[in-house]
Amino acid sequence: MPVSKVYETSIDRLSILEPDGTFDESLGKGVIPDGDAVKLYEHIMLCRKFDEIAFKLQRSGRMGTYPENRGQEATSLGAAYALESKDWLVTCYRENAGLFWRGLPMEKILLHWMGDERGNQIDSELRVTPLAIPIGTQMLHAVGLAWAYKYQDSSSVSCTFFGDGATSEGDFHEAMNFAANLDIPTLFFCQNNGWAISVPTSIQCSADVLAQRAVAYGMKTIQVDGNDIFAVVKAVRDAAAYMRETSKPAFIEATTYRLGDHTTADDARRYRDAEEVEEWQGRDPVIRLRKYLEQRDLWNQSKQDEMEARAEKTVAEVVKNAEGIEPPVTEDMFDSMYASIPENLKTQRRTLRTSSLGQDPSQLPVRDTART
Amino acid sequence: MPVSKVYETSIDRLSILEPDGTFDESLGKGVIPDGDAVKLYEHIMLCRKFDEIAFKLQRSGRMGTYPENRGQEATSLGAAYALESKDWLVTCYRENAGLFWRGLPMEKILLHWMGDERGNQIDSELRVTPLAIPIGTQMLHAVGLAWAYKYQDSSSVSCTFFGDGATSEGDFHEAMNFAANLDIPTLFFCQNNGWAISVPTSIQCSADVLAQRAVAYGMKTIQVDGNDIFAVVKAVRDAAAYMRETSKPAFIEATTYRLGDHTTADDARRYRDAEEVEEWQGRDPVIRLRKYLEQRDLWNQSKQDEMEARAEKTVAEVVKNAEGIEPPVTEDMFDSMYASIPENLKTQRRTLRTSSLGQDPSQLPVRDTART
Amino acid sequence: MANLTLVQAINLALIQEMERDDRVIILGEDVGPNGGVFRVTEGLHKRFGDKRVVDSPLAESGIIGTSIGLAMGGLRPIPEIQFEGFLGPAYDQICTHAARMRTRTRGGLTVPMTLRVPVGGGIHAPELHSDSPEAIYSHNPGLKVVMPSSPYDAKGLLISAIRDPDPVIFFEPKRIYRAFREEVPEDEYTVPIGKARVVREGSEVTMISWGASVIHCMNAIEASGRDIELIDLRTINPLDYETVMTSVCKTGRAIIVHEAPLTCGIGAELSARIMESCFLQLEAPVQRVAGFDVIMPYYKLELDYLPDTERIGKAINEIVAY
Amino acid sequence: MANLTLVQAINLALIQEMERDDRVIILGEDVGPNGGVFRVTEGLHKRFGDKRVVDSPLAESGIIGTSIGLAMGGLRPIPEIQFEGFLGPAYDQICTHAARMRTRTRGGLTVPMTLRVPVGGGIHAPELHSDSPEAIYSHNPGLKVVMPSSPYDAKGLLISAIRDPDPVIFFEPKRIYRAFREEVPEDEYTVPIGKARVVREGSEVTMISWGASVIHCMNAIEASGRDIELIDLRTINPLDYETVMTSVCKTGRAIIVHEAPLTCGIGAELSARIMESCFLQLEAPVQRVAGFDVIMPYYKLELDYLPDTERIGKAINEIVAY
Ligand SMILES: Cc1ncc(C[n+]2csc(CCOP(=O)(O)OP(=O)(O)O)c2C)c(N)n1
Ligand SMILES: Cc1ncc(C[n+]2csc(CCOP(=O)(O)OP(=O)(O)O)c2C)c(N)n1
Ligand SMILES: [Mg+2]
Ligand SMILES: [Mg+2]
Repeated sequence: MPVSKVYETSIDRLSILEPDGTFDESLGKGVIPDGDAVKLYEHIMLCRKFDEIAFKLQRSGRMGTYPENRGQEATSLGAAYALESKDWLVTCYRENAGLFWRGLPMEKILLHWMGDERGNQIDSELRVTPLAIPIGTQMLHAVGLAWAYKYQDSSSVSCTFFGDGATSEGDFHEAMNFAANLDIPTLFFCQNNGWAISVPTSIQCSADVLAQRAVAYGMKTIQVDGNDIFAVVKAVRDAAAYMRETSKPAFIEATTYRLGDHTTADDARRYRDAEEVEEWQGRDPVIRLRKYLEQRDLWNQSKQDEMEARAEKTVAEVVKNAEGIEPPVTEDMFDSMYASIPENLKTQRRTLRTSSLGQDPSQLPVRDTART
Repeated sequence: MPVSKVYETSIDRLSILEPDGTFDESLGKGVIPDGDAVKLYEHIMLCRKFDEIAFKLQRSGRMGTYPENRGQEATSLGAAYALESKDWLVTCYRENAGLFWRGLPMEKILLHWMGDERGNQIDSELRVTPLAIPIGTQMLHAVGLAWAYKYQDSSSVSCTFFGDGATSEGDFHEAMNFAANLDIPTLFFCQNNGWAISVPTSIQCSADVLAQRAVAYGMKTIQVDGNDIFAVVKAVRDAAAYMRETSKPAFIEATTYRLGDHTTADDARRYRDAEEVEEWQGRDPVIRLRKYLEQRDLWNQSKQDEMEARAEKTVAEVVKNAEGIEPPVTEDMFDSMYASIPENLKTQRRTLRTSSLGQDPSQLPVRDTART
Repeated sequence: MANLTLVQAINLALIQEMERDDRVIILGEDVGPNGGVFRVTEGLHKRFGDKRVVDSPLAESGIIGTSIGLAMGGLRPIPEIQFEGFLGPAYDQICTHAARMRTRTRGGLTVPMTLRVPVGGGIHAPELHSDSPEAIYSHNPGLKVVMPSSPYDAKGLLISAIRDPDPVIFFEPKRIYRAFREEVPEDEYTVPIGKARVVREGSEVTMISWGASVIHCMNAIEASGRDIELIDLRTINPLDYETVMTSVCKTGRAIIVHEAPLTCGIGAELSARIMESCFLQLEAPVQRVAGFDVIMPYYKLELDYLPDTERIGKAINEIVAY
Repeated sequence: MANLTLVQAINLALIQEMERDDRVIILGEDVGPNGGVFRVTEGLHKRFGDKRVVDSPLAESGIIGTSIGLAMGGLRPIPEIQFEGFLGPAYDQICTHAARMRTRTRGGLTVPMTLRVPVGGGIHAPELHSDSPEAIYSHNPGLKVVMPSSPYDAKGLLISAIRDPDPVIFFEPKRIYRAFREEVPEDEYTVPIGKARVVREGSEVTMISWGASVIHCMNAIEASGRDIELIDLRTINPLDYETVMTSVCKTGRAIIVHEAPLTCGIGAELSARIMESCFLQLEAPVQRVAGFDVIMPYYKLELDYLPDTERIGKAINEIVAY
């Protein structure tokens, strides 16, 4: 057989709830019960309020850089909803919706962006890792985590979130490859929002679909409409079932869009067209979800008003908590480096205010043995 | 379209000359003219002799670690033959056959493994890079090189060689991705020899074929029988034509086998079965090539004897040259770091024999300004 | 002459070198239409086009690895890494290949690349946007490491770096990107790599610093009212020991100021060498005012971490009182 | 007691810790059936099986990155990187995550991993198989860095490292993997991290070293016929300054010996701190006998590069003559 086909594959795209509210009953039935659909909708609206207030905090100088989540909420939320509390969420920095759903106190995220490590001091029972600043690096931790649980015969899996840009990093490849070859049940959840700051996805991946990345590892893969929470939930649920059964990883490309700037330090008008943004505004996950709920009489304007008032209050409280925390003390930077502080650091810590370099020779014990 | 197919692909495998000498005329005709086929055969036999002698040099303490090439020669040789002299060869360390074909003086390789940087001091006209010790790192250089030539409107392409193990490194992914997305004509030539030292390919890649790696980048890809020099030449020639026309990269997975240990520091019997080795001995590229030549009356035993004697002599000469070179002097380590030596290194260099740390204070000019 | 910020001076140097030499190309994340996250490459994409100002995939090792290939292929690449905290993924390509290629090939292949990286703390940035890794790239042999502290030096040093036949890491102290302006000649000029600058002369103490800290040193010196000589290294590797030693042997006292952690920082090397060269002249131990040996804290504590006028002032008091 | 090489002592420590604690797992390239390229993990795969001794894909960042996750998930991973020259690809995961996770999360997540890496020159290995990067991982805060110079210490330190709640880089000087044997207790014992060892006492000079160089120091001291105190750091970070300073303040003279390049090596930090702490006691400048500030040469020149008995002897002569 001089020329023979040694491999064949194809990739599907899943969508259930279209931007105009059309709902595919055959695929979508039972994916999200009505009561949960309402809760998820309310949750996204709460995250929007959080975004709005966080943005204002930054603009008024009360917080550092902040990355708006607006437009992408259905991805991490759908995943967090579909997974179980025993599963690890290993996030990047645009997954507030999923983290809050899991139970992360909202002020943690504010504290993080307020330049306070206590924002990352998370109850480990929550099984979430802190926001990951260095792009692409956290997926390997997700693989290690799932591996550790597999080793301990737990059925926990991990789910790691990352952007289209992150798929260009070497660590992404190594994480995918480790998981595939060592049979680690990690769900790789790519939020393809079309941009990595100012760089379009075509520069990160010139393949037809980002989901092709998974083919390199023989990994189960699918593309979903990431602004369709039903599709996201179904895809994640299917993947999780597959992972728990086979102990193998899976990949999901969720197509979505960030409606805001990359972060508050960015001005997206410099590199993308208003028409593009407008087009995606029409595909906003909350618009269609609200249509879905209203069509089923699960939602109306008065509920909306009430909920918005509630969200406003909740977020105001969160801000109060975050801003009300006592400032950290200088010594904090020494106190969490190791389980116990080594001697030389103790000296620096003790003398940091009394000596220029935090290691006043006169405080070293050996001084006593001076010969001259 | 709630579930739609968004991507489809398949991968071919090419072979022309089977282990038993069967030759596919329709594909193979004209791929290698008779005269060249003889030369290529002779070249592989020369490389075998080189391998044998290098191995003995190591065993007798006259050279450091050496990686035998035996069994894999058709891959790099086929590629070097199919490419043009204006194309860059960016190799790993098991591509003697291709490098020698390009014109690299054979003693360079010996010098390298004799622990002498002059083994890497290569006439840049040859357009080959030095052996790459850190696995997976050289492919990015190949992309940069091809990019530089494209920038300068040259039709040169680059071809980079690497093993199955190397495809696990992050740099491999980044190189593939850069080339695919920025349209850089680099040929990624993977020599899948089944092992990375003691680790089988299944741990590097659990996909059906390694050629799937390329699907992640939407890159042209094919699998070839790497012990079939006709298939290699055809695949590389096709890829080169495609690259020159489109300025896009391509990927070739060549399945092959190293018949020897990983290096002289390795003992492959610790991790692989004798049967496996035996099986692959039957697929040796030279056995089938010799069959091919003999079937066409291009080769016979007396030519073989004559050639072997010639090879013996050539390699003996090479060893003499490599061993005859004057030893490097200590100062050499200072002299090639920068285009011109900075002051502080000049001091170290000058005083390396007179002072313990190569920077005798008494030789520093400032000593003269002593105040006490 | 124009009154420019550091960012503008660098931008001007890039434009002039790109006009002068079409082997010069820029690549990195967001360096294209967006002009870089600090706007250092602002306008360059428009001016020089897609071919010469290239938005790359988000992959630092890829940026440096391909730059090495570009350089070996005859170009003069200027890769940008967006923040020093993201040099990590490129560490291997920088130290294993860029730094070693000339030595490895005994001059056969060379890597004339200029790696631009914003560096240092003080701008209330997120995690991994405030470190100072210059010692790492000075301990690894084979690189040149430069850090300007003023617009004038920035332009002149960058031009030298781009023309240098070897790999240069050009660290840009982001804290002073726009902190002040300075008269910068519009014509091209170079500031030599490997030469420190005596910022002010003095007889009592020699203070040595580089990058954004130089300004804090200046302030502390002025506040102290003492006659202190201030040296701005400008180049960290190769280091201009002659200027340093001449000064310290004259003053007999030295203070080194840097943002990076104390342990094995450039201050350690300077201190050791000063002792080696000026032992008999030293009136007091060399003082180091540096970052503590801890992880660079998130921004609420960053000013507690960074050497400031107060800590430098303390060092002055301590050393003259010794 | 058994008479063991360094390799055997490490192997024994691994076996004992794996038997004691089933959270301990080993991963890396060729650590499985092949027993590692230096045979340090020989027999472990057979003994503990696939689940606990894992051949990984050929990807250093992946090895460390997944180890971090394994550690955060409650295990005690012992990743192996095959040679120190291949730490580069893992640099980012080591310094950006392993070193920072506890600080970042204020103790919420921790990384109790022990990263084993053969280190140093002298075995006629190919390029990138002979470097000494301990200063790099000591300048980066948040790690512990250990390097034994004897089988006894190797076993005891490794056990401490594995039980340590924080990430430890355990550098194994490959030159002495099998250079000599030593009595090593078969029972478990620990050698504390952070404590130097006074190898021999002396009054004239303090010599400080670690890893394979300790033996050259010993030889040079014996050849010199002088009364020299030799300190083996054993732990490089956190460094046991008390032992060092007590000795140097006593002898008034110090020589530091290491393989890594001079500039910003551990010798620089030690030298600077000795001056800071023992200024008035110093009779001569602290001497450093180190690698030159050049790329580690290929093996024909490696002995010219590495500090040896002769160069150390010269330093002794210089310092006592000062
Ligand atoms: C290793 C690394 N390189 C560069 C950056 C700077 N940076 C922050 S976000 C970003 C773009 C990320 O794009 P993507 O992965 O698509 O995520 P998105 O923000 O679009 O969700 C870049 C380049 C970083 N944080 N880490
Ligand atoms: C970055 C790096 N990691 C580890 C090694 C050690 N090492 C040398 S060769 C090798 C296996 C390479 O396997 P493969 O890529 O399949 O090439 P092959 O030798 O089979 O041709 C390893 C792990 C190295 N040289 N570089
Ligand atoms: Mg994105
Ligand atoms: Mg292989």
